[in-house]
Amino acid sequence: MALDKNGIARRIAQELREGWYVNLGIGIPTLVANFVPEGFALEFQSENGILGMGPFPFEGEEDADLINAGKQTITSLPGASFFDSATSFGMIRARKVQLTVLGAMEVSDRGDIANWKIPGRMVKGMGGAMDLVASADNIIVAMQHSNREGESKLLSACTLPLTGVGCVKKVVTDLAVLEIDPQRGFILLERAPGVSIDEIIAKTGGRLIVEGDVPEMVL
Amino acid sequence: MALDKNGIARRIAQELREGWYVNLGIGIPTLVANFVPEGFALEFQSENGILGMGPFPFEGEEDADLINAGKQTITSLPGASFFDSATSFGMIRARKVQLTVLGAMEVSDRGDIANWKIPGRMVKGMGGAMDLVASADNIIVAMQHSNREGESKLLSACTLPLTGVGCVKKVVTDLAVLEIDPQRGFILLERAPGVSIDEIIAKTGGRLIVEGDVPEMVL
Amino acid sequence: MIRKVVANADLALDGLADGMTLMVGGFGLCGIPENLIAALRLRGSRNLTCIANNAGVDGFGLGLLLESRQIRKMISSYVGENDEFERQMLSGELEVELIPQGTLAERCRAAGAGIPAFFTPAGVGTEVAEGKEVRLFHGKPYLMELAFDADFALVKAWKGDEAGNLIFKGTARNFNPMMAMAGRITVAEVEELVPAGMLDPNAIHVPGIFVHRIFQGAHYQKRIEQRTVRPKNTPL
Amino acid sequence: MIRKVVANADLALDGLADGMTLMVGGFGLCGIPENLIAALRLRGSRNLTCIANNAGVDGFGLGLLLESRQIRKMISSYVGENDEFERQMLSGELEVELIPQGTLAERCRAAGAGIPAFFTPAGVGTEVAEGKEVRLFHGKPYLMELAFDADFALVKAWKGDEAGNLIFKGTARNFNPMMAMAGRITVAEVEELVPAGMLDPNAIHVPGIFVHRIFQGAHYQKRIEQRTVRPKNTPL
Repeated sequence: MALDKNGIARRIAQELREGWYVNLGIGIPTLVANFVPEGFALEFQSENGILGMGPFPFEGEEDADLINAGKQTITSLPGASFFDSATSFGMIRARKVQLTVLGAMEVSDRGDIANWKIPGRMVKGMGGAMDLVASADNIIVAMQHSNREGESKLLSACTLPLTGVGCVKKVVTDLAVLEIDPQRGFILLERAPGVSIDEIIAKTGGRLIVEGDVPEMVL
Repeated sequence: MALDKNGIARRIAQELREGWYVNLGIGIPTLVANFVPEGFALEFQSENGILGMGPFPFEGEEDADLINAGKQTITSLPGASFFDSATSFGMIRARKVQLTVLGAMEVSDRGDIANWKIPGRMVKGMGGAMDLVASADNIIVAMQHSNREGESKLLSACTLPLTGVGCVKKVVTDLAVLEIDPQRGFILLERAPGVSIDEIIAKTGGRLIVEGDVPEMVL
Repeated sequence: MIRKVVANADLALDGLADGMTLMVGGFGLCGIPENLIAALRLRGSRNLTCIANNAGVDGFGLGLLLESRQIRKMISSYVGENDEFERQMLSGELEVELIPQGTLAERCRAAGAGIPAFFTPAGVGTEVAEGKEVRLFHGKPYLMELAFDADFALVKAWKGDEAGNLIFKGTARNFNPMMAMAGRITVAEVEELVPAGMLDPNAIHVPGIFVHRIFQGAHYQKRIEQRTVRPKNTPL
Repeated sequence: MIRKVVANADLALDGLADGMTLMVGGFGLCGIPENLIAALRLRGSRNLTCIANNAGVDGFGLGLLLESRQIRKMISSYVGENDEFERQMLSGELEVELIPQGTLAERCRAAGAGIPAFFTPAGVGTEVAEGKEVRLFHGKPYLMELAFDADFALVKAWKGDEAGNLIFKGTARNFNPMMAMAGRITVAEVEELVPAGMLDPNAIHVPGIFVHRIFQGAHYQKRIEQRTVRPKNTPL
């Protein structure tokens, strides 16, 4: 059965490693924070200027001066720091953030990503996404395998304007975990519980490599 | 009579304006701070990271963590701030400092300055001088009119390696105050008390413009 | 000490003229100069170019200046959540230039640091790269980006002193420090204005040299865009 | 929280090898990492390239590593006040690259901000410009300068916490923050190390993400190079 959003987030949380600074994008990526094991040595960075971001505040304790990049009220944990936007993107460009999790509209089998603009529709802007994808060594995309029209979002080439080129390392969808090898394409690592390889093949545009037994995710 | 070092500093202090941030180099320039009228609204910047620099500390109150660019112990005044070297040179390059006073080995009649290197001798480095002269809108050089060999330090072209090109606006020496017009040369504005125009002409290399009555300095 | 205090927001905007380019601090509605935006609306200056990460919301923040048609062009990284903005943009009344957020921040910082241009990887291979110089360093492509040039910077800080020194709180810092450094005339409104000597000189975020005018703002609304909470007694 | 604490200076230098490039914080003897320099001397690593504004004095600061012949090359802005330095430089044992102080600072900052190159006016028309690209912006010439690349950055702060956050005091800040941001491995020694949560998150000068190892130093000498005082009872 295909994963729901929390399932995707839960699977991505398995990719986290102690000692990492992690930037979570808006949407499904934000949910990843809910699945960090207690006491795990990890810090969340939000590009509007905080390291050591904590959970949402208790009701009545919201602080208008303390938000994340999705403009949600947040808290800070012991050891947190605040800084300006230039310093924030400085640490992003200097590759001090070990993992970035982003949503996407399309991902290509070479690791290109499109997630900011649909021609003909109102364009809201790229925010920090272009800086993040141009700089991160480790980018995981969290998204649905197909769009609302049932078309694959994993393609041989993005049709929408790009956010970044050859930068996505891994994609976690409602159906599968895929690694991107720019030479070979999407390499199927894991299937969602009960999802068949055939279904994934049918729903994946772009080159898909299926090698040996592809295990089910263990959530 | 030619001015002593304090006389040069005193004359330069007359150039100060309220509302200015001022950077004083090592040597005679440092003495300028002693001649600021009380209550004058002006702040001294030192490029190692302080705005609002105060006088030397009282004996026994020296703080090893509080020095100026000449590595002398200093104090800070109310309204002071400390910052890192990148921010410090940021404000210098962005022309937030209204006046820089520097010593020099040679100045040319086009406003070039040489003050960091004598070929064949031990070279200590340019420190912040190249950043300062490349960025300041208003640079006053404080120096002796002649070197120890009696040769003019005001030349048609510098013979020593340059610190900056076409940047000096004014020179105050033991003999004279001169403005630099890159088209015309050194324009004699004032004579030190009792110093004759002839002496200044004799001791100045480079183009010297003497127009009308050249008044004596009023100190 | 050089005193930077002005009496109010209106006097702080002296010299701000039609057609000028302004930087306006804030991220979403967090850390925006509420008093200066209100004063600018009363002042009625028109054909403004605004460099600001976002464009406010309907009826608040820069949304107020969009309503009154004072903004000709926005230079931002993200401009959602604003119907009037969308209407003006789609109708062509408003010009919009979208640039990556880190590039926006660094172009402000460059202006305040006297760096005319720098290289960044953001936007390589995308339409952001169109018309820009691409250069390889260590085999990787980067775009050359230019420092901004702003007539006025309007920023908001938590605390400030008479000498113009500024301290920010939490994530309300965001773009405010670099914009403060970048403005040809920088105006700061603060929640609390104190005499010189009351702020720890080690704790200053923006040295007063960058701030030309400062005043204590009033009636801060500090609206929250996305109020997200967890019920009390929830385990962390 | 990611804990960065190591037991001592020696462990903090783990992995530092012969031939590496180091950044070393401080301006003159103000804000230098005394414990790390001492540990590095004991460690005996050789053929080092040091990026540091100055080269210490005879018998203190980087002078200690010059004495023991551990430094092959200095990249600095000003290197006076050191006889052993002068001897090694004139004899050709020591390579010296002198660069403008603001360029030194900005090349560190660029490294820590992921900016591979930038333009500065410092040095245009001088021998510093030799071999460098000159480009006009708004009709004025600038030099292109590159970010530094350092294997280790050794810095010294006043206070730090377990998460690696740093706070500096007075003008001992100088080059330390940018070097902390620039090191591939950044080691910080602090006068006072406190648990996470004890430092005001608004007052942090270097966020812990930039610091890989931190420890509390001991026996600080904090020598003064130019003790200048005025007698008591002197009017200001």
